[in-house]
Amino acid sequence: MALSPETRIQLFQMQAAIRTAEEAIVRHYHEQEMRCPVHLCIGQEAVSAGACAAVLRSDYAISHHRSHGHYLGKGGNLNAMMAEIYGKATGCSGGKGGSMHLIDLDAGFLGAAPIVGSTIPIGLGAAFSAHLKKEDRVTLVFLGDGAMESGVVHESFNFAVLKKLPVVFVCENNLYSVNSPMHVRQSHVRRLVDIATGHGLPAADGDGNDAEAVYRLTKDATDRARRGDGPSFLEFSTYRWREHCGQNFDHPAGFRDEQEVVSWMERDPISIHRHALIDEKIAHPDELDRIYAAQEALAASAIEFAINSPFPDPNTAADHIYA
Amino acid sequence: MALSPETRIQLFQMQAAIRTAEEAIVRHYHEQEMRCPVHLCIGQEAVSAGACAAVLRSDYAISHHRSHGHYLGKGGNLNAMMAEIYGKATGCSGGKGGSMHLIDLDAGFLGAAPIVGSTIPIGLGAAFSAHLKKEDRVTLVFLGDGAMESGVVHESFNFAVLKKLPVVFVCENNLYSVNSPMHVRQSHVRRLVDIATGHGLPAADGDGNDAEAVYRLTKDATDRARRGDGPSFLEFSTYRWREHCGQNFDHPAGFRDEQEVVSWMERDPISIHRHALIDEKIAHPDELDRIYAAQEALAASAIEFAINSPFPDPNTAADHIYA
Amino acid sequence: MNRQISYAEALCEAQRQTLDADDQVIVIGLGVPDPKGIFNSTSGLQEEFGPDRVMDMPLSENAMTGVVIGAAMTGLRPVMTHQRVDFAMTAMEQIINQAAKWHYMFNGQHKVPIVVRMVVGRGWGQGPQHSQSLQSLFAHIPGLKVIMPTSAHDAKGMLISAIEDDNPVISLEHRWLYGIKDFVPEEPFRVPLGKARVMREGTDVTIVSLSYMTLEALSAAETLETRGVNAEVVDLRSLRPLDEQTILDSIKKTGRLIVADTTNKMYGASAEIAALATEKAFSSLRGAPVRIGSPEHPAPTSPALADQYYPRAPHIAAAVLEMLELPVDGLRFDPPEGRRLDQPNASFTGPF
Amino acid sequence: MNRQISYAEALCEAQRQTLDADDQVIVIGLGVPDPKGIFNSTSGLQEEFGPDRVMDMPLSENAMTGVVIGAAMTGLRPVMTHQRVDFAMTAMEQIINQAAKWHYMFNGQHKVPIVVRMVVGRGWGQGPQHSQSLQSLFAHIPGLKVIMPTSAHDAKGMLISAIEDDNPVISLEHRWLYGIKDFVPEEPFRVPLGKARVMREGTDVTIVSLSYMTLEALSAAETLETRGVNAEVVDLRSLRPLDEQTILDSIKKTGRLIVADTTNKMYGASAEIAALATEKAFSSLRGAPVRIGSPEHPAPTSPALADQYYPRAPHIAAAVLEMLELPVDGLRFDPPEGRRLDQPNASFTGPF
Ligand SMILES: Cc1ncc(C[n+]2csc(CCOP(=O)(O)OP(=O)(O)O)c2C)c(N)n1
Ligand SMILES: Cc1ncc(C[n+]2csc(CCOP(=O)(O)OP(=O)(O)O)c2C)c(N)n1
Ligand SMILES: [Mg+2]
Ligand SMILES: [Mg+2]
Repeated sequence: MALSPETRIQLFQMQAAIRTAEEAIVRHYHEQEMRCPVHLCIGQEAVSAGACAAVLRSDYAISHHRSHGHYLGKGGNLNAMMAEIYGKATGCSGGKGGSMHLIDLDAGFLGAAPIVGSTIPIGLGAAFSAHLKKEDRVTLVFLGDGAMESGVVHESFNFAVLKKLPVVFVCENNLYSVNSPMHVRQSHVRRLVDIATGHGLPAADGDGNDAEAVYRLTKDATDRARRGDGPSFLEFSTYRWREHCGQNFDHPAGFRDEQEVVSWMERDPISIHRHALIDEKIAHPDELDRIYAAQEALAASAIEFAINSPFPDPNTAADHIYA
Repeated sequence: MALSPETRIQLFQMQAAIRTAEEAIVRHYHEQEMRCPVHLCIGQEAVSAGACAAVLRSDYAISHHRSHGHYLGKGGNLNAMMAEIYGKATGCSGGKGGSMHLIDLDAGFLGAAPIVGSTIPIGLGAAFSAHLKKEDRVTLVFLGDGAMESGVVHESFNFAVLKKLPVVFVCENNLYSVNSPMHVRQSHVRRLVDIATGHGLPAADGDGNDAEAVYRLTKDATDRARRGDGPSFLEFSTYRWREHCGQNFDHPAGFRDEQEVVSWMERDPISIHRHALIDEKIAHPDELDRIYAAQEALAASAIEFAINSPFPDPNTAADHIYA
Repeated sequence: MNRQISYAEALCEAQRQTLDADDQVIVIGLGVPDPKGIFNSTSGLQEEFGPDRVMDMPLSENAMTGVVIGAAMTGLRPVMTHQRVDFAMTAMEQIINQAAKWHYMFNGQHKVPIVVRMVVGRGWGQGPQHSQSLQSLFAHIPGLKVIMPTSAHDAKGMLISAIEDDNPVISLEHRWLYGIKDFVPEEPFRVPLGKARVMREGTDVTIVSLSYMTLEALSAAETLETRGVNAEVVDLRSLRPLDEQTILDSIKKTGRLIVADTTNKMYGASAEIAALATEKAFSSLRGAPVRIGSPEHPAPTSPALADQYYPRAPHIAAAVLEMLELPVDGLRFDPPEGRRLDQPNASFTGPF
Repeated sequence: MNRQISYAEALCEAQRQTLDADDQVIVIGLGVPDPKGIFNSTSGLQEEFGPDRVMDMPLSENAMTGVVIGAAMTGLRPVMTHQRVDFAMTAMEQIINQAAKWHYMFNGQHKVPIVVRMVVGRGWGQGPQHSQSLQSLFAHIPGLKVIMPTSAHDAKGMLISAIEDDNPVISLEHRWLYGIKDFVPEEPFRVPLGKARVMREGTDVTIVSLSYMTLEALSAAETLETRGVNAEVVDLRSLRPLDEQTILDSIKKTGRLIVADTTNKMYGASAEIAALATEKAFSSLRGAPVRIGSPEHPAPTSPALADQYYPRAPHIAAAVLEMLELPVDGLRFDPPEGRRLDQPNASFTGPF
């Protein structure tokens, strides 16, 4: 499937949007005004950009603790995200949630929650309701390699296959669960795609640092779902550059092998994509630089928006306990 | 692997022991003196007999709600089982447990508990401790097709493979979970062995109504475990004749298709095995009849033992809350 | 209005009428279409509404709870059933962390209109893992509503309210209630969640009871009447929201409180009722509130052990008499003729 | 005996010494060998005892709880850690139905000597799913022991007791305690489970407090002292077994009870303490017991909302003054200079 130049440039733009937003958080986090844990996805932008570009705004997506990229990829409001991280009234959850609870229902981003594995069946439930209501709507469920160890993923795969639900499980395998490498958690004889196929769930894997590859695999999977052919599982290998939670690099502190980190940083999804667009003459370097700079400006202005927004009134803390 | 005549006759004897014990329960259950739920395994005896014959008394086994066969197969005390079902002080759990909580530590039968799926990791824990302590000890974990839907089985498979634990998961696929047939619970494109292999867990399936086939597959698996080659998964297809819980047949009440029930009853594991032993001149029909009759007598005397045993003193109800 | 139906029939009727009234209602759970249909409380629903609206499910309580949460957030109104509250322990993460919190933590943007029915109970050798009454685990969690209807009338009216409610509602149903009949209107009606019910007026002592224990309390009240003691029986019905007013009003009238729960006392629901009473009606209390519950150990299986485990009407009556410093002799602790203590009635013959 | 170490170091030392003394002890949990080692409470243990005795695990809390139960029944003494109690909700089935019951339901034939450490806490934007204090869910279950050590001294002594105990022990540790130092003997020692500790003697009011709230209670007691009120502070330490005697003795002395829990009140641990007091010391009470806890909704994330969520020393002091009908003015509700309310101390800078 050949991608149109517009789509390819959009993929670049979205990756830049995610990267610049995350980098803006990095720059400001030490100020201690974003007073909640943040799980940055720098290095993994291609998955968010590629997968979300393959679906419609009316489709659903759901995520976990590391959700900034998925939220933005799906079209979530940048200002509302930053304001949420700053705990402001203008935040997408009015300050009640913070970085781990992003939501933008207008963009079909159903939400995010940090108990690993738990949003998988909830996303599946959205697909189930679309299926029962015969809506033309696909759900993307984002998960990590760590979540593949949770029992609920297995239960969810079975139900998705049983009911042929319009859902695509998008697994970002970044080799770590917090600071625990794969080999202390999963046997090397176990491949993530095999677990899916064991359940009768069609599965494929791809390069998670190649937004276009992600896009193509996700498009195939969502096309199948829309045709009524049921769920799929996609595994994308990628890598998180920064520490699990927070704004720092962790290899200087000895948490990960420096060589490993460096080798993945050399495979920066954004510069790889940039070079491809330039080499294939899809875009001029200046155009890409302009796009990047524009996203940088948006990120900066989102920070400003957040900082200038009011805190929620303490008296609203007890609002919305019950509907 | 050729089985010795002694082993083959032992397999017959054990199946007879299980069948006659269950039939004795059937005969007496309506008297309303066994005041606890019973999940009979009539029709499935070959799995219990075959799998348990392949391990040593010092090996472990653990089971679930339908555990009578596993308990007896592993060498559990028949009188103590019946007394437990009658709620007597001489029961294997002193009356505290009932049919769903059989135990015989002398026989390596670690216990049984009826929350489906939950004993799987507990059995795995026993294998883990044998592994850490470098004991030569294999654990059999019995589970049903329904348990394969629970998340905990997937988590357990991963850990078993990760640590190469000496455990054999013995799955009896009897096509039903209570009254729910497979197709409302699992997709037909999902095979139980594939789920196991998806986890990197060596798997095989076999005829669960053929005790010798069960024995051979389990022997292979336990040999591998003893060699340090890790866990295995075995699926045996078989069928439960009676209702899920209780002593009646359920097809007359329309719970299952009469034809399906009848066709499985025609494949009675005990009479198949009996005919094989006779045809291959391993045993004379009279000898087998004597064996069967002897088991019948033991079952009857176990019932008598149970009936004649005293109830536990009500004042002991609060014993053993804490160790 | 003088039609009597059983608790199970009342629950079934509530589901039938809400399924009928609202396309978004679905009913799901292990064994829901089973011919025995969750103690007959879902019988016939699949035949009537089809397998897309009334369905069985895989033995995956955890994921399936997530599935109904996600379905509820996107427009459906799922009613999920667990045949035992014990099984629902596998789904605590979804219930406590997710269902209870998505409305609040997203600042009201999501609603989670699910009902999770769970069976509690006792008797007939259910033993340690099939007869727990874990209501206090749910009642502690803000964001959940937790109910325990006692009568067939309330079972219907509260289940309709629960299904129509936009919040996650946990409904705990006692197995010994399913066969008990009551006057239940045929047309749909609502009993509000969060309201206790004065089942019997009295002036000498307030007995706040939960679920099946309300029947024991009423029977105790009759015994007490013969001894000149006038007991008020308040059926709690809802644990969260809690109807403080009805409880406090009653205590202010009687000055004495007994709380009868279906399970052990420590850190249980009965502690909350007792604490509430002393916190907010201390000056009305003429003596220490007393809790009645099972001992602090798991339920044993053998009837020889389990018979003593569950307090019954005579125990409640005895507690009241003691509280009033009246003689406690001559109470009848034996079961009625032809019945044993591990059956709700003589026609109950197990096996579950 | 005048060595001061932190709560985290004390926990680590308890594990080191039990690992050393008994080959059957193992330590397992997500991130146990992580350089940050569960808020430094497991740092260095893997290096010292090797990966067969101190280990990470898959993100499979439910199965891994079963695994440690099975391992414990067959001779090991596993210590398992969850970085948040919220995560342990996935393992409730194993904890409530299995760990708590195997000893009892098999008539004493199995022992389940496991310790499950769980982190509770507050602050710094942890929000609704990372800062719950769910102790009452465990404390309700017979068969479990449930502890909440407050001081570094007790953290060490109680963890050693817990590891040596033949029963499943749930230990809830408050995140804000890890850095706090106390005098802790170097040699192994035991603090018995099931004993409360009078942290401060007083005559006017009894404050029973849980975990971190004990520090707030002690600080409130100091404030109260300046106003002539003499508060006794009882650190509960163990929820099950519950040290009724110490609590009742104190109430009998003071006639007044305040219970300060780390979480919401309804159906919480504070209800049990209040109910116990009225049930067993009614005649000693000079006024209604009062519970102090967070409001009945999930913890919001923004400091603007969360700052009001957690009661602190001034709130406890105010409650005492009100109870004694003394003027409640002039209490200092602001945090100390250089600190915000979502940090335990100025050096705490997140992110968790
Ligand atoms: C049930 C549960 N257990 C543990 C945690 C702690 N935790 C938070 S994120 C995380 C790592 C998850 O790894 P993965 O799914 O690969 O996502 P990644 O962080 O790599 O994006 C863990 C263990 C949690 N949030 N929930
Ligand atoms: C977690 C849980 N959910 C539901 C049940 C109710 N239940 C008891 S046995 C059973 C069927 C299990 O089927 P399977 O594992 O195939 O075993 P079988 O009864 O066929 O031997 C079910 C659903 C339970 N005991 N535990
Ligand atoms: Mg990862
Ligand atoms: Mg089955």
